[in-house]
Amino acid sequence: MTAQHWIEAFAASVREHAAGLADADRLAGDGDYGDNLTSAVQRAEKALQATKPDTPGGVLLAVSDGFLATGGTSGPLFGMWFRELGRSVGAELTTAGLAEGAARGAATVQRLGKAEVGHKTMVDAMVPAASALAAGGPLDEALDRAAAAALQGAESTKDLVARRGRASYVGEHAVGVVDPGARTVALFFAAGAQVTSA
Amino acid sequence: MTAQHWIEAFAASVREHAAGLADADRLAGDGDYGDNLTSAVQRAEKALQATKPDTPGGVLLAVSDGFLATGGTSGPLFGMWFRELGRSVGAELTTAGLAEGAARGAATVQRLGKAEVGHKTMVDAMVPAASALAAGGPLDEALDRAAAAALQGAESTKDLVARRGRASYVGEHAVGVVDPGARTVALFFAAGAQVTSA
Amino acid sequence: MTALFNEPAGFVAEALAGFARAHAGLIRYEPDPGYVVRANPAAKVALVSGGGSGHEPLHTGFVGAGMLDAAVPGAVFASPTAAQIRAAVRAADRGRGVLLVVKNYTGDVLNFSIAAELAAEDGIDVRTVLVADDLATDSADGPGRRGTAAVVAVEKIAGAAAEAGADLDAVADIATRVAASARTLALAFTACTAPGRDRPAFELGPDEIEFGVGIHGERGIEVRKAAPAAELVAQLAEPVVDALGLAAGEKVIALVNGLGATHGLELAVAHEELVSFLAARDIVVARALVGSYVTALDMKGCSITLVRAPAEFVDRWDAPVRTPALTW
Amino acid sequence: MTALFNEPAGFVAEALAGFARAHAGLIRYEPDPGYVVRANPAAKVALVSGGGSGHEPLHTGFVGAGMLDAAVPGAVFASPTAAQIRAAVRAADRGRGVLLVVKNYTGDVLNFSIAAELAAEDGIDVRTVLVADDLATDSADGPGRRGTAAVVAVEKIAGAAAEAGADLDAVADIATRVAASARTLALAFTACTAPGRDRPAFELGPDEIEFGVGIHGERGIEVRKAAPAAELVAQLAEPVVDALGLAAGEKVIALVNGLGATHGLELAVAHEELVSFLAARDIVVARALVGSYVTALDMKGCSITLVRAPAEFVDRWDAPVRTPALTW
Ligand SMILES: Nc1ncnc2c1ncn2[C@@H]1O[C@H](COP(=O)(O)OP(=O)(O)O)[C@@H](O)[C@H]1O
Ligand SMILES: Nc1ncnc2c1ncn2[C@@H]1O[C@H](COP(=O)(O)OP(=O)(O)O)[C@@H](O)[C@H]1O
Ligand SMILES: [Mg+2]
Ligand SMILES: [Mg+2]
Ligand SMILES: [Mg+2]
Ligand SMILES: [Mg+2]
Repeated sequence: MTAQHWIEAFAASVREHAAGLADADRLAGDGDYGDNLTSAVQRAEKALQATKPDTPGGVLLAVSDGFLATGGTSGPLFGMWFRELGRSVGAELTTAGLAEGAARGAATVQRLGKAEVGHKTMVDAMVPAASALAAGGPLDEALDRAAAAALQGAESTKDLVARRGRASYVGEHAVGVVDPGARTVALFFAAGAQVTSA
Repeated sequence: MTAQHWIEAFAASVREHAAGLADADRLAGDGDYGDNLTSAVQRAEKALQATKPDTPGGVLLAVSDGFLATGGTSGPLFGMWFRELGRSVGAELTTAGLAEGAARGAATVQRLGKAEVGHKTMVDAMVPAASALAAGGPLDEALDRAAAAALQGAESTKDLVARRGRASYVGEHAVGVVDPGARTVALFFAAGAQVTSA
Repeated sequence: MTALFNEPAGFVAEALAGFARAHAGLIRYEPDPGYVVRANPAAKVALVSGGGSGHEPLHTGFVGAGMLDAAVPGAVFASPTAAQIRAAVRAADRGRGVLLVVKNYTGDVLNFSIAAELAAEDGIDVRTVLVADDLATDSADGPGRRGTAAVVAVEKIAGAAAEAGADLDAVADIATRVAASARTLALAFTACTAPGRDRPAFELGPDEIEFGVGIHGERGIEVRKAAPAAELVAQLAEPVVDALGLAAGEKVIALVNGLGATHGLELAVAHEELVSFLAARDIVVARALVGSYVTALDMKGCSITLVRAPAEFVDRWDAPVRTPALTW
Repeated sequence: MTALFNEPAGFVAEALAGFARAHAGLIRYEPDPGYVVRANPAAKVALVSGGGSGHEPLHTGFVGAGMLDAAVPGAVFASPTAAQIRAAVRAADRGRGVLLVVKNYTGDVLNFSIAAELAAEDGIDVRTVLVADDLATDSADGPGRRGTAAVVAVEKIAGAAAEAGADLDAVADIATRVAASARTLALAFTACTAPGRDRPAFELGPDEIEFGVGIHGERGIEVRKAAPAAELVAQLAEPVVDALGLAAGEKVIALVNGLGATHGLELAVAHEELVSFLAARDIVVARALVGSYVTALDMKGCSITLVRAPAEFVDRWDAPVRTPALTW
C-alpha cells in the first residue's frame, strides 16, 4: 500500500462519519467538529494534489499542513500529530517509523493541549495506538492492532466526563457521547489497516 | 446721560421682558431667544466692567463683543449692529453719530442676514428706527422718535408670516406673535429715551 | 448614545481640554473664547476652520503642520460664535493672511462672514472658501448643499499649498477648486444620541437604512432597504460619479468616511467595493482615505466623497502632514 | 450592529484587502493563508502578532516601521491558524529572529505555540511574549488574565527596540517587562453585534453599564449603574493603580481606548478625568494614547490601561513609528 491510498481511505471514512462526529461535538462541544474535520481533510487532499509528495512522510506532512490551516482546537492538534508521523516515517512506511511518529505525536499533543489519558480527548485514542505500534511486527499486523487499540480508547471516552476542551464546559451532559477527536484517530488507523490488508 | 446708563437701563429692560421674548421664540422659532439675549447682555456687562471704556462708542463696542460672543442668529447680528453704532458714535453721543450708526447697522444686518423689511425680523424695527434718527434734532427727541418708530415696526411684525429665521419654518403659526428680535430693538431705544429724559 | 461625559453643558470644553492634553506637542487649546491652534506656528498663510462639535476628529484633529492653523469648535452641532472665530483668526495670522474654510450651514456662514469682517477691520487679509459637497441637499431653492466630508480634502490640499509657501490668493484658489471638484453622499444604519438625550434622533427598522443623511443626526432624504455592501456603495457612488461627470480614465481621491460608530473593517469593505465600482467605469482611485474623520457623534453609517484629482491635487495630498488625526 | 458587509463568511478577507489597498505604501496583504506584512521590510528582529479579527486597528493597523513586521488575523473573534502564523513568521523573518506577541486566549496560545515550534523547525529563532493585562479576569484558577489593550504598548515599545537594532533576547526582554508593567480594565455601555447576527450579544438597561468586559463582546464581571465620566473613570483606574502598586511620584503611559463605537470627544473626556484622578495621587502621565485602538466591533465603551513607565519605556514610546493606525 502507499501512504497516498491510506489518506484516500481516511478521507472517505471521514466523509462517511462526518455527520455522526458533528453530532457528538454538538452534544458535547460547540458543534463545529464535523466542519473543521472535513475542511481539514479537503485541504489535505488539495495539498497532496498540489505538491504530489514522493515519500510517505511527505504525504503525511501534506496532511499535517491541511490540519494546521484549519481552525478550532482539533485542527492545530491533529496538524502537529500528523507532522510527527510524517517526520518519523520519512522515505519509507515502516512499523518502526510509524511507532516512533505516533509516540512523538501523542507527546506533542499532550504537551500543547495539556490533556492526560482519561480527559476525554483525542489523546485517549492516540496513546493506546502508539503503544500498540510500539510492539513492532509487520506493518499490516501493527496497523490492525493500532486500529483496535484506538477504537477501544475512543469507546472508553463514552462514559467519561470531559476534563479538556469545550466538552469540559458541559459536565455530565458529555457522558454517553464518544469523543469525536478520539473517534477520528480510530478511523485513521482503521483506514490504514483496511488498505494494507486489501 | 451716559452710554453706560443707557446700557444699564437696556439690560434691566431685557431682564424684565426676557420671559415674554422667550415665549415668542418658542411660539415661532426654537425657544432659545430669551437665553441668547440675557446671556449676551450679561456678557456685555462683564465686558464693560472689565474694560471700563471711557467713550460712549467704546461702551457700545463692548456691548457688541457681548453679543458676538453669543450663539444663535440674533447674537452675531446684534453684535454687528452694536458694532456699527459704537464705531459711528465714537467719542461723543450725538444724534448724528447715532443716526449714522443705526443706518450702517441696519445695512450690515441686512447684508449678512439677507432680510428685507416685512420679513418679520429685527430688521423690521432697525430700519424705521434708523429713519427716525436720520431726521436729526436734539438727542432726547431723536431717541423718543426712534423708540416710537422701532416699537411700531416691531408691532407690525405681529400680523406677518416670517420669511427669514426659524420662524419662517412654522409658516402661519408665527402669525399673531411679535418678532422678539424686533421687540428687542424697540426696548433698546426705549431705554435710551427713558434715560435721556430722566 | 453619548455615554462618557459629566454634564452635557461642559462636555465639549472638557473634551477639548483632554484632547489638547493628549496632543500637547501638536496643538494648544484656548478655552476662552474657545479655539485650538498649532503649538508650533509657521510663517505662512494661515488656514482656519470650525463649526459645531460632535464631528471629531474634524476640525480640531486637523490642526498642525500641513493642514489647519486653528480650529474653532462650537457646542455640539452648533456654530461657534463670531467672537471665537475672530480670536482664532487673530491667533493664527502670521501677517500673510488667513483662509477661512467654512462648511455651508446658515449659522456657520453667518458667524464666519461676520468674523471675516471683524478680522478685516483688525487689518488681517481674509478669504473664505465655502464647502458645499453633500448631494443629498442639492436643490435649487433653499440654503444649498451642506458641507460635509469634502472639507477634509480641502483642508489637506490647501493646507499643503500654504505650507509650501503659496500666497493667500493661491491658497484660496486651490481650496475653491478642490471644493468645486468634490461631492459626497452618505447613509446611516442608526442615528446618534446627543449627550444628555435618552433616545436617538430617529429610529429605523432592522432592514432599513436612512439614505442621504448629513452630519447632525438629522434624517436623510429617504428610507431604503438594507442591502449588501456592494449595493449600498453603488447607491452612494453612482450619484457622486454622475454629479462630478467623471469619465473613463479620470483619477479621483476617494474618502470613505465613517460617521462615528462604523467599524474599521466595515469601512475597509466599503472601500474595496468602491474601488471595484469605479474600476468598472475605468475611474482610478489615485489616493484614498478610509476611516472615521467627519462624524455625527455615534451615528452608524458612512459617506463616500470623490474628488476629481489632477496631479496638482495629488501632489498636495501627498505632502507631509502632522496633526492629531492625520499624519504622513 | 456590523452593517457594511457582503456575506459574513467573506467579511474579514474583503476588509483586509480593502485595508491593505488603502495603505498600500505601508503594508501588503497575503490572502492565502492570510496575513499582513510590512511593504518595506527592514533587516532587524521581526515582531509578529495576531489574533481574532474585529479588534481593528489591532493588529493589522500596527504593521509598519517601528512596530510590527507582520500581523495574522483570524476570523472575527477566532484565533488564526498555526499555518497562517507560520507563514507570517517566515515572511517576516530577516534572519535575526522573530518575537511573537500573543494575547492570552486558549486558541491564540495553542496556535501561536504550534507556529513557534514549526518556525523553529524552519530554522527561525523564535521567542514568545504573552500579554495578559485584563484585571477583570485576574483569578487564581482558570486560563489567567485576558490580553487586551496593553498589547499596543508592548508592540510599540518592543517594536522600537527592534527598529533600533536590539537583538532578539533584548527585544523579548523589554516586551516581557512592558507586559508585566501593564494592567487594564474596561466597561461597556452597549454590546456589539457580529456580522450576520441580528441582535447584540447582551442587552443593558439605559442606566446600566457592564463592568469588566473583554474585547469579544462577552459580558463582564458585573452590571453597575451608569454614572458621570469622572466616577466611571475612577472605577476603572483605581483597581489598575492598585494592581500595579503605583506610588506617588511614579510615571505611567496611559492608554484610553475606545471599544469601537465610543466617540473621540468621550474618550477625550475620559482622558481628562484620568489625568485628574492620577494627579490627585501624584502619579504623572508621561505619555498618553487616546483613541479606538483595540476594539470589539461596535461595542460602546472604553478601557483604561496604565503602564508603569521608566525612562527606557518612554524613550522607546517616543521613537518614530509609521503604520496605518499609529504614526509619529
Ligand atoms: N486540550 C486538548 N487536548 C487534546 N485534544 C483536545 C483538547 N481539547 C479538545 N480536544 C479535542 O478536540 C476535539 C474538538 O475539536 P474542535 O471541535 O475542532 O474544537 P473547538 O472546541 O475549538 O470547537 C475534541 O473532540 C477533543 O478530541
Ligand atoms: N435672516 C435674518 N436677518 C435678520 N434677523 C434675523 C434673521 N433670522 C432671524 N433673525 C432674528 O433673530 C431672532 C431669533 O434669534 P435666535 O433665537 O437667537 O436665533 P436662532 O434661530 O438661531 O435660534 C428673530 O426674532 C429675528 O429677529
Ligand atoms: Mg468544536
Ligand atoms: Mg469551535
Ligand atoms: Mg431661537
Ligand atoms: Mg437657536
